[in-house]
Amino acid sequence: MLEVHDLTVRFGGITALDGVGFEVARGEMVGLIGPNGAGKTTLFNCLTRRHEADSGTVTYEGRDLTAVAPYAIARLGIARTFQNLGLFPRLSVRDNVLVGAHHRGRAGFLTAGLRLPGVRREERALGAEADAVLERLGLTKVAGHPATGLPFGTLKRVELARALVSRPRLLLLDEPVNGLNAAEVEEFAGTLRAIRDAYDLTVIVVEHHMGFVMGLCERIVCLDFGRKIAEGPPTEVQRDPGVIEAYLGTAV
Amino acid sequence: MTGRADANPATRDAAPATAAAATGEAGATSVRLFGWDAARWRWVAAAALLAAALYAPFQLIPFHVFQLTMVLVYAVALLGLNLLVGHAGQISLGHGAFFAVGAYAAAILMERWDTPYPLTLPIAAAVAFVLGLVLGVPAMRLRGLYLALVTLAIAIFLVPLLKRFEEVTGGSMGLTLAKPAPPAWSGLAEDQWIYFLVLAVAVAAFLLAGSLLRSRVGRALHAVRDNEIAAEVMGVRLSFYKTLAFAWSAMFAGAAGCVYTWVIGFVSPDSFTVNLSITLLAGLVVGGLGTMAGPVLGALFVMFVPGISQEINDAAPGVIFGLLIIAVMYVAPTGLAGLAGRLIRKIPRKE
Amino acid sequence: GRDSGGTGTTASGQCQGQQTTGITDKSIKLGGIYPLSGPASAYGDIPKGIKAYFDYVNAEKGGIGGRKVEFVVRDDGYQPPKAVEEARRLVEQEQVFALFQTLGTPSTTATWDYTNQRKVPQLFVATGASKWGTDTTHPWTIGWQPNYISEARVYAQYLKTEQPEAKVAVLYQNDDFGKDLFGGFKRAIEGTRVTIVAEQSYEVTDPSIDPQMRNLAESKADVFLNITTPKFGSQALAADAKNTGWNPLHIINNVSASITVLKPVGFENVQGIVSSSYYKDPNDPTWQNDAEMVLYKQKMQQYAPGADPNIPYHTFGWAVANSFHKAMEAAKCPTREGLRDSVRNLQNVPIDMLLPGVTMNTAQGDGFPIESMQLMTFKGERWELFGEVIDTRKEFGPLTG
Amino acid sequence: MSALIVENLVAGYGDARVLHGVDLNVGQGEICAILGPNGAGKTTLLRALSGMVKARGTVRLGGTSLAGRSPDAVARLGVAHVPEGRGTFMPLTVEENLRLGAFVRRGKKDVDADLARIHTYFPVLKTRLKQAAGSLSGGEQQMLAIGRALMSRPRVLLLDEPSLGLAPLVTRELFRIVQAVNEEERTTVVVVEQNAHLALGIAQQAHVLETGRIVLSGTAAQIRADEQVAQSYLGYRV
Amino acid sequence: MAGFLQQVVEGLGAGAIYASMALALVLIYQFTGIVNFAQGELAMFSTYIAWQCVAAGLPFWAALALTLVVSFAGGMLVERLIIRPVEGAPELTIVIVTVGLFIFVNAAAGWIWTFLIKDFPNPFPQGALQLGGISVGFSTVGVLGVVALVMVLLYLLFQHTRIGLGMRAVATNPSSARLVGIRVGWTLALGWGLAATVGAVSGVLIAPLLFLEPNMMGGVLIYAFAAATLGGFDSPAGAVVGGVIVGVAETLAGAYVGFIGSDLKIGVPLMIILGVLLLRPQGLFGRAVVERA
Ligand SMILES: Nc1ncnc2c1ncn2[C@@H]1O[C@H](COP(=O)(O)OP(=O)(O)OP(=O)(O)O)[C@@H](O)[C@H]1O
Ligand SMILES: Nc1ncnc2c1ncn2[C@@H]1O[C@H](COP(=O)(O)OP(=O)(O)OP(=O)(O)O)[C@@H](O)[C@H]1O
Ligand SMILES: [Mg+2]
Ligand SMILES: [Mg+2]
Repeated sequence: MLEVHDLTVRFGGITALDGVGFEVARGEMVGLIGPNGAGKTTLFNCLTRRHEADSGTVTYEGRDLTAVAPYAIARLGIARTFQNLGLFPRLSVRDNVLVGAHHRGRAGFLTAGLRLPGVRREERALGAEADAVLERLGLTKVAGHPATGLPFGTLKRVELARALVSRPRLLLLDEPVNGLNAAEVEEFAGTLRAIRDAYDLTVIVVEHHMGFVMGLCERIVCLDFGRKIAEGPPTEVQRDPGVIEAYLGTAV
Repeated sequence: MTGRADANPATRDAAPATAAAATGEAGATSVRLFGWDAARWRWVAAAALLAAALYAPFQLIPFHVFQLTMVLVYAVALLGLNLLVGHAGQISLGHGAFFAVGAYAAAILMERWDTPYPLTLPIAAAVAFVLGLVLGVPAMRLRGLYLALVTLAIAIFLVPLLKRFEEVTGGSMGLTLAKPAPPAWSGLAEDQWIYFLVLAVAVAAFLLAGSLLRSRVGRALHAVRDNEIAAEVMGVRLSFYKTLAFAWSAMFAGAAGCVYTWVIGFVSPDSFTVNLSITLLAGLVVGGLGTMAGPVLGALFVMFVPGISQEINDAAPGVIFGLLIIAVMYVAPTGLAGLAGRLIRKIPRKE
Repeated sequence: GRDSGGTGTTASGQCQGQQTTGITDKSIKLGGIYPLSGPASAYGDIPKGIKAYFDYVNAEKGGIGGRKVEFVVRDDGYQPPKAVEEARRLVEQEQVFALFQTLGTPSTTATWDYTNQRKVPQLFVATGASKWGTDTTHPWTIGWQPNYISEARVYAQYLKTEQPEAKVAVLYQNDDFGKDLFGGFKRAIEGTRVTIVAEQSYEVTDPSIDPQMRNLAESKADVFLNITTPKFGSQALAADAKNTGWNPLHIINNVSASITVLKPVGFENVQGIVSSSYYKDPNDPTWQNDAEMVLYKQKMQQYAPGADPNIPYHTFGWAVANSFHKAMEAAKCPTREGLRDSVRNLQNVPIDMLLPGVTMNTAQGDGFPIESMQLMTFKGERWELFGEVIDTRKEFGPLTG
Repeated sequence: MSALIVENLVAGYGDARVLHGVDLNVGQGEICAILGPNGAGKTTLLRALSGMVKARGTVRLGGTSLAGRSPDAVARLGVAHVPEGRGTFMPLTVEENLRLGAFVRRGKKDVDADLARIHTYFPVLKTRLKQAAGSLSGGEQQMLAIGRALMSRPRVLLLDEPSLGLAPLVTRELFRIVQAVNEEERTTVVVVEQNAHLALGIAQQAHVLETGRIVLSGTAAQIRADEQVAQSYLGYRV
Repeated sequence: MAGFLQQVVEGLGAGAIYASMALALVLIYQFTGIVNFAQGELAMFSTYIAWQCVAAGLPFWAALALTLVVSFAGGMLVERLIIRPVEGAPELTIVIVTVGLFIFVNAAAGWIWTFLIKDFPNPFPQGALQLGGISVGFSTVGVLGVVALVMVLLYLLFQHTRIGLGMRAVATNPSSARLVGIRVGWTLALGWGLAATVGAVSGVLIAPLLFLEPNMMGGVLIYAFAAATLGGFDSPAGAVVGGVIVGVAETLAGAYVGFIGSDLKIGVPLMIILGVLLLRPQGLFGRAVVERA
């Protein structure tokens, strides 16, 4: 489904990604780990066209992603969450989520302004879907609340909800269980599994919470200084000396 | 005859609101009212306001009708500015220019081609829209302060430009035009007729902007305002929304400029100096950014506060006007609409 | 009624049917519109002189024909839409008898359709545009000061006789005032050997006119016509003085000819410049012992204690108020129609604050009360009038639109 | 001797009350862990201590009352707060960010020495000194925030989820550093942390906060030992 | 050629004026993160104070020193009384407060000193330097010199002092600045005080060239905005270079581009700015903001 080949990204003198390549198959759940500053978020940014790659290719469902406009990524079925939140603080939680459905709507300035029947129908349909996702993630109670002033953990879930309403096929999660306690992490892992099945998702998840990644993912890719240093099933990767040395410190 | 053709669509737009006014007033006597949610309340308030607006011209002296007309003109302009600044988060210090373009488009059409005035509205709005689109393309690349200053520059440049093309614009002497005359069947005085024309335009504009903002498009604009990067990742095409927000915003300002010409019957470069642009932005912020009531409150401020300032100190009204702007911002940092909202929310808490 | 705000009153008897709104046996209510705020606020001093005059007449002369004058001043910030609003406030809410002065061509143009429709006199508007006199469809509106075109004719006339081969460089303000005066000058030199070799305009929003002056200097013209408002007048004078390589005959228009404009530049730098005038400059020692000037200064002190009588705008206000006084007294009926007819039928009415020999004259088809000016040149610390008072009507024939 | 005494602390945002009377007593040189679920008010508690949100009740630092003081006044009294969201000065360079941590201190030499110390704690930062802090990765910014707090040589260090976004290796290292600083400089530490295991590992006392109230207090060892507690409050399996 | 160079010199003179005001704008933007519309009016007010001192018989330099002190205090006072109550409000609210302040100060100056122009003493000698057929006024040289000096001082303050660092911290993130112990209120007041002082310098430099009256700064402010935008709002050097470019471009366009003429010449710097910003949205010398998701 996704093929990353020899991807390199530089910022001035810093090489954030250095010839990274890997593949993700449909329906897989892949973990992306690596020390701070290894280039994980940068990789996500490349997949969502936030950064230009200096070299290398990214192929998604047979299509060259580097030629796609940033806003068109969502339409291709790629959605993501942000490491340090990327919400719209003044919008309600429900509206935040509805923005996720943006690319699925058709209403333009004029049709929306005139509130044509088609627009109303579309609004109702997307609204119902958003409500369903909010319900599923236990956010119904805060749906009307503006996104500022909610606890961090809740906001992370709002981001996930927003990504889900966009009906993605590939979901990129950047440190989704940040700031959750052990019980909450467990719960989240359960939710994620259920969602993956329900929505038929392929997931790449960046996380430093080893319990979560190792328990959830079928395959792990480990980056260090922008280079892939290991790839394989969790049991293998956590025993990889390179990974232990650079990232884990001790075996988990 | 032309008057009737123009009035019709507007009254159709106004119809649902008037119906709501009726139910609102009926409901006012019932006790169930306290169970209504905020959205319902807003409808009631809007409907009551509209009812009052329909009744007012028959009660007021023509001068006050004229003042209300001007409030509506400014409200439409501020509505447009609000779309851009309050909702899309792009600052413009040059909206006086679009207002002027609308005003001049109407004036030139009437003066050179004897266009019937109802026709000038769509054309003026379209001209402003296209200009907004053209300027919106470079503007889209700029942000915050830089955008504000470039738009300010546009407003400044407009004045000598209007003077330069004297054959068309009348140069610094400006153009004087006949005001729309009330059709005989209406039985209205000129001021009342113009008032209703402008009211129709204003109601249409507010309904248009209102439903625009409650839709996918409105959410996309808000998303761009709050977090561009996230918005783009969610599929919002920044260039499209920013440019169109600019163009639509310009269009409302242009429409306001057009009806301004109907009301005042005179355009000249001195009517559209930078001052106008800055006053518009100040009015909007004072009224309340990103709210529906903001443009109306802002328009009231722009219209009436200079007069009040002069009552207080006629040696230097500017001293008082400046202080009043500052004072409002102290009391209501998020604008008068925010203040009103806070006061209203206080009421149920006491019960 | 469908077209009026509150019903006006009408007179009976000889003046039957004529409007008496705003006037009783004991009072007259007038309204004026000036920029008291915003960039043009300098003109906000004019109503102070007017008020002082009316206060003086009310207190010491029993008013005008026994009627105390009430003068309501409104601020339009030099914005036409605001002027429309204020005109309507004055007419419909304040119920004034007449609009006595609206300031500025744009504000006056924005309001005159309204005043004429409502048949409200709009007197002695404070702008020198020629249309107040040439227009025939607005009988209720009339100017006062010499119109800009007439002033331009005075300078053209002067050049024709003094420097018939003059090459002229012109600086003008890019608005109705500058264009009217400049246009008038161009027309007046048509067919003569006086030529314009360079012209530069500026916007009132420009911080400085130095670049324009630099360009004009390149032309090496031998006459410099300075068509500016006070601040820019001073700047142009200073720039001319600074440039030792270019020493043209400097003609400055009346608007900027006040001593208050010249003084900051330094009197030594403005010797020999030429201008024209029609009313007395309070700063000019020539009028030190002039009876009217003495009265003016004394009454200003008494009735407008905060205001500096040396500001020429105050003097202007005093003179125009005095003109109203005379026109009102001459009215056959104490009605709006009476006043309208009176100001259109002034015959050699002397106004003491005007230069000796300058009087007010109007007639059917002549809507310019003052059309005479006198040339003057600056010597030492004062203007010296020279030549005869030039009645432009006589010299050039009546002005038409 | 108590370094930090909190009694009946009540705080919230606007009309919404978040903390309903919290008591704490942290001894000089002690590490105190605050645990609790999402939205319990842990962040709000730290904000109330450093003056970022208005609070009622008693907060005493040594002999001084902190109640009603502004955050800068509290900071000048020697309280350093690593806030939720990291509070990076985005356009400023990494070095400037670090130096700002030492803003209230005089003595360029000491500050330079401390800068060097932070470099040894977080070697990545050293290679990024002239880079705009906003361009750092999430974890690097977290290190920067902690480094900035340490630069002030605080008497009391308030850490809000310091391990957020840090790699496991760095997280462990971080807790070692906190422990070292605490031991060497007798710095009092209040740490809010989701990784209960690590936090309890270095803390002397611990409190569990739920919906704005402390529902459980004890020594770190007690809390760690009590499996029941761990299960029900922390969802934490030993 | 000499004519052309002379025009350039003329543009430099105008540019120096814009640059001096732009410096004050850049300063306040650096220290408070807002655009101050009242900056020019405060400068004008300071200039009146200097004028009043001179009129009262003080020697020029003493009057200047006194004015700078008064302006500094006045700037701090303005921050305390006018800006402090809206601290923390949305940025636009504060900008509009400065618009209110603009209107207030302008009207107040007119009320106190009337709108008649005042003659302000020129600190630099009359006359001009002759350089191969081109004359460069001593005023131009003097103004440029002072502007350059102020620029260097500001640069040093921004980049090489603790207080400058603190001020930048406050402008970028006030709540974090508080957490590291910076007295945000005082720092902002200090920023306003300094900006008012720089403004006063600029007013005193400008007044002898344009004559003093309440609207003296209105036109200059627009050009100063243009200059700061062009140079980048966070760079003192940018302000100066921007000012000079705007001044020279405007003068040359007015002189040599026939269609533009003197009425449309203001369009020229505007086009330059638009062009520059489209290529470099942060201005010539400004630093691009790094944005990370
Ligand atoms: N715009 C930029 N300019 C300069 N350097 C950058 C920029 N963006 C990222 N970097 C650098 O690139 C490196 C990779 O960053 P990235 O955010 O991808 O790391 P990460 O693997 O996500 O780390 P973390 O786990 O801490 O989030 C970092 O060292 C960062 O400092
Ligand atoms: N800025 C704010 N404005 C309004 N309410 C807020 C604000 N910050 C927090 N709250 C509310 O206060 C409550 C406690 O939040 P707090 O951030 O203190 O929780 P927490 O325990 O730190 O949670 P987390 O583990 O998610 O960080 C929450 O219900 C939240 O909605
Ligand atoms: Mg990352
Ligand atoms: Mg928290």
